[in-house]
Amino acid sequence: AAESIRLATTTSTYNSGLLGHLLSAYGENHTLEVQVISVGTGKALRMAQNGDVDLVMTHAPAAEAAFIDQGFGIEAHSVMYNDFILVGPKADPANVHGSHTVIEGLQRIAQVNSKFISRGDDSGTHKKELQLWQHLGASPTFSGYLESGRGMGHSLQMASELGAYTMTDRGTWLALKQKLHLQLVLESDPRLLNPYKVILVNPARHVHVKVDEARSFAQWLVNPEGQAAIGSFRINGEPLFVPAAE
Amino acid sequence: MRLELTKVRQSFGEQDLFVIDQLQLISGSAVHLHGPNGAGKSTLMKIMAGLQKPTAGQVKRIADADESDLQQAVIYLHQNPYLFDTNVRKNVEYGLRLQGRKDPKKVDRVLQWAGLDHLQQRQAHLLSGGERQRLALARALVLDPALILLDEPTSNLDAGSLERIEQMLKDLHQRGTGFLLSCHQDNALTKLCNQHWRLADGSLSGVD
Amino acid sequence: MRLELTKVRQSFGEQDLFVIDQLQLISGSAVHLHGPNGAGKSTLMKIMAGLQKPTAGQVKRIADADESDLQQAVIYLHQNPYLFDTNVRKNVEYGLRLQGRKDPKKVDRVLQWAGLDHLQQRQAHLLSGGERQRLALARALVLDPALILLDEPTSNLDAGSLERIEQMLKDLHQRGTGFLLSCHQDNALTKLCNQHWRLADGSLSGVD
Amino acid sequence: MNELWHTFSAAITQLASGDPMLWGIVGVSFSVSASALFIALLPALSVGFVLAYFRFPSRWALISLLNSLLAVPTVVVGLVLYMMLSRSGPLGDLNLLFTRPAMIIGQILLCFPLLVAMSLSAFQAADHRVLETAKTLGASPWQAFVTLLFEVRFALLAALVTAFGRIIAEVGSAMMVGGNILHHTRNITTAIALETGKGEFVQGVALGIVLLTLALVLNVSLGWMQSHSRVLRHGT
Amino acid sequence: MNELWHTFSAAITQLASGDPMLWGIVGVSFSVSASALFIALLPALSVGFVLAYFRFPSRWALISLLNSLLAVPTVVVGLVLYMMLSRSGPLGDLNLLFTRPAMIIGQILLCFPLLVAMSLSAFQAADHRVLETAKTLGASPWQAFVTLLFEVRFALLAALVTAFGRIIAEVGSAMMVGGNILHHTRNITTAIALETGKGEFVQGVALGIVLLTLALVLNVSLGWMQSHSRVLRHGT
Ligand SMILES: Nc1ncnc2c1ncn2[C@@H]1O[C@H](COP(=O)(O)OP(=O)(O)OP(=O)(O)O)[C@@H](O)[C@H]1O
Ligand SMILES: Nc1ncnc2c1ncn2[C@@H]1O[C@H](COP(=O)(O)OP(=O)(O)OP(=O)(O)O)[C@@H](O)[C@H]1O
Ligand SMILES: [Mg+2]
Ligand SMILES: [Mg+2]
Repeated sequence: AAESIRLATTTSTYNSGLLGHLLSAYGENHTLEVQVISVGTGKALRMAQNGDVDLVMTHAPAAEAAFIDQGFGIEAHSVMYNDFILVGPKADPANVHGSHTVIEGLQRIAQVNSKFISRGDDSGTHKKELQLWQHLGASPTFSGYLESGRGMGHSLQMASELGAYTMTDRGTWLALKQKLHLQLVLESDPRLLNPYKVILVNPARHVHVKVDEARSFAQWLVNPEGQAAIGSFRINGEPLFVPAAE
Repeated sequence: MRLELTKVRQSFGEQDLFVIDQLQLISGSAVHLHGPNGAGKSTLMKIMAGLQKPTAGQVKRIADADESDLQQAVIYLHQNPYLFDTNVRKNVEYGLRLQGRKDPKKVDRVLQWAGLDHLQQRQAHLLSGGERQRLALARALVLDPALILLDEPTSNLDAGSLERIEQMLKDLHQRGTGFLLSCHQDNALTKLCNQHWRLADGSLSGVD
Repeated sequence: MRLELTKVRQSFGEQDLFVIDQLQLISGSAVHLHGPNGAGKSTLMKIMAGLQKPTAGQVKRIADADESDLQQAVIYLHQNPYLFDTNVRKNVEYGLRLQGRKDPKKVDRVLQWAGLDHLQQRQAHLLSGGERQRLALARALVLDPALILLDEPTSNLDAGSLERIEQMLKDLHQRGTGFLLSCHQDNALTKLCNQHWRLADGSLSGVD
Repeated sequence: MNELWHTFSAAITQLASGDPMLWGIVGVSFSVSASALFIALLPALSVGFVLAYFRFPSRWALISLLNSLLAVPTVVVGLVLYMMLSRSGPLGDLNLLFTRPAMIIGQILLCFPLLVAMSLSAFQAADHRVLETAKTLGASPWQAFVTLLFEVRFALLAALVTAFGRIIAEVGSAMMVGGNILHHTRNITTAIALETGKGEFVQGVALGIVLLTLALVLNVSLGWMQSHSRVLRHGT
Repeated sequence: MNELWHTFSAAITQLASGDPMLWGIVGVSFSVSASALFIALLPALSVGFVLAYFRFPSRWALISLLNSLLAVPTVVVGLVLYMMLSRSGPLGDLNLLFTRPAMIIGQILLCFPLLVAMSLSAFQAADHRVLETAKTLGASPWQAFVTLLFEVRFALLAALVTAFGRIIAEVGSAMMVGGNILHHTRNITTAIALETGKGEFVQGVALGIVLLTLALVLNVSLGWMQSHSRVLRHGT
């Protein structure tokens, strides 16, 4: 069989279909097989730390920085970004639609004690959401605030079932929105940007990792070919990720 | 009370085991049922006790006017009795408990009758062959049944036990219980009987 | 071959069931073992057959020089025999199969001996009480054991079966098999015996 | 090896510190699974009994179906129940989704076929004379059934333990219809799923140890009863 | 109701279209679970036998432990195995993580205690005379064991079916040590987890139906054998 490497990545990139799209583009000119393990950001980094994968692609800037500082990862590169949005019940009881910033929107939700589903799973999305609440002073304590402890797809379904607001990445929203009784209530705040990085596992820590192969795949991602593939990925005609290699 | 069988036929697959046109068993009677191995004695007794449906025919219990429910019981004793997985005394109490009674005096008396009083607390599955037989009998007799069908009850008994059981059956018989006894050898018990039925080659003879 | 028991004691908890100083059983002998219910006959036979360890003491098998392995077998027949959950013929074949043999002619002969040839294909659990006994016996005899310990083998047998088994045992005896028979009643089988042991009150008498 | 050892000792330390949230989660697990087992028990035993003692045309088809249901992943059972209870589902008006009663229903569905299968096999292994003896001594059908239950009690105990193990350890259905909502429907297994998803293996192992310990306490008491209530005798 | 019905019919349609990738996934599930069951079977039966027939001091402690292991979630079993097999774990050099052998090991760990518990209960329910009869007719210890297996075969079959159900339906360990890698370690249950996470209920239900159907085929054949090999007689 051809050489293979293992990539741990978040559910948002895999479940949306982006990785399938990228790998088929990559496979046209390369024989290297990329085996994808899709888990939460925390677990992906943990697997990389243990040396069980060769590279990761995640979206949690603080955790990524710590990972590299501790010497587990090398050669971090920005690959792309997408953005987060707020969605909620069609009636929009908190009138989030009328707010100008995401902070204001969250404030309205807390004020009328609407239901809000937090993922509560330490994912990139969850960390981002907590950061935003910090702008309102403390962590949210209103009784409508529910921690689902689940992935984005399930949290969206729960919000739909319970008539709650939630914050989601755009990709999952686009993939699921037809099945949900929800609408987009807020977008396009610069605070809602969501950057993805690719990082190689440090071969000094784990001699067995296939660092050369991993690097060649990471290079492809940040080179024009890969960037073009990212840009051309669409769900229902809408682009999901914006190529952002520096 | 009276047990009545009409046009009873038992068959397995194509083969008839036996056909019996008419048969009565009344409380107070004492019958010895014999016949070769495999003739169908056990099967017939179970049909009479209502534990098994015959292939065809009817089994009826007809109560006398002045009888209580209890005295209408028809009890079948297995050839190899099954003992409940508990101690000896609880096995004897079983039937009484079902009726919500306990009657410790009677249980004591029956245990003594059966010569099991010193084994009351022993787990039933530890008993010897003869002790098992006696326990099964005691468990039935404590209920004062109207009719009792004993399937080779003497097969594992020593001379002493046999005498004991003879005495138990005599007592019961005097009080009006009827019994049907299947047994290959002639012994003290079969001598108590005033009717001798023979089941062989698919039919019953000796019925008066 | 010879079976030798030395200073064997069996007790349950505090109580001794029996104590036997010395005991021999040789192939070719014919022993009747009797004694009251619960005396320990079954227990003793199982100890002799090596199925149970006594509380204290030794059980030895001493083979004659010219004997094959097979002829050293000591088989115990349960008071209520356990039949394997398959048909009659397979039950008889069981011991032979264990040795990798089949010997259909011998199986045929033994089935005929036991009067079970017409029931060969019947599932064993469907048999009547007497048929079960005969099958258990046939299953043991097909192995030509050196010694066979029969725990009340006649308890469920009709006169015809009894005769049949008498004949079977006679045949075996002539060919040198020894047997020990526990039995409460005197009958044709016990008459074959030339020794009569009595187990009662914890000790064995009548041993020569 | 260090890593493994470290995780274990950290888990033990965490448990020893005694965390009220943790014990709340444990409470949810036990109340849900015990309720489910309690509700499913008698109906399941009755069905097992009927399948063991009555012959009817579709009998073995039914047995096969029940056995097959054991191979359906818990998440699929949860998924189907989710679609029933969802707002757009036929039972949406009951408003049960993401509540404990929904979790209980899910676990009933999961332990029912297992209890039936295991009790069926216990009843089949039972001596055919049990029911006859009970009946002839005057037992009503119900009393005869209870007698049979008593006679096969050790096998039934094993069934109970296995069923309890299945539902207390299952995550698919609890996650799907319970939703893992903190303070409401988060139980041990959904919490473990969450923590290991975060890469927090310590928490996962800690909760696993809780489950193992509690199961041990339960089993040791049962096992003690069982082993002390039986004296052996060789058959005669 | 419409929603539910729609999902089911869509699932059936999808199955009918016959997707090679789908059948590859089914193949992974079956080969992994069948291998695990096959490897665990004999050792588990032997342990069950020893626990049923030999008395030794720690016997019931051992039984309790085995029963308790049934209550440990599959994901915890998977987690511990992951830490063993991880590059930083003690067995990292074997390079087994995220391969099918790792999944097989995980499922062996899962079905072993179940097989022991169920075979133990089958052996305990067996007649005490079975072994004595076998021995006295000349069976070696091994032959006597095989005879006993034959006598309790229906209970063992039930154990087998239950154990197979447990491991083919489990997702925690397969996900953890298999990694759900397409074409390599993605099996039915990890695929279902993936699809329901995407909100693709149709796929989840379709795979659930596959599992149910395959289990049905297996069970119907077993059930047919079983029901046709037994004639009933009332006890005498
Ligand atoms: N379900 C069944 N299918 C086929 N044959 C059966 C079935 N049940 C019983 N038999 C057969 O019916 C016959 C009669 O059995 P039964 O136990 O009534 O005999 P019995 O007269 O009591 O004999 P014994 O004196 O040996 O106890 C036996 O040959 C038995 O094998
Ligand atoms: N494990 C045990 N614990 C306590 N008592 C036991 C145990 N096993 C057997 N016994 C008792 O030992 C006694 C002898 O039993 P055994 O079966 O050997 O008697 P037996 O002489 O064959 O009687 P029978 O003629 O009635 O068959 C019985 O009273 C029985 O209850
Ligand atoms: Mg009979
Ligand atoms: Mg005896």
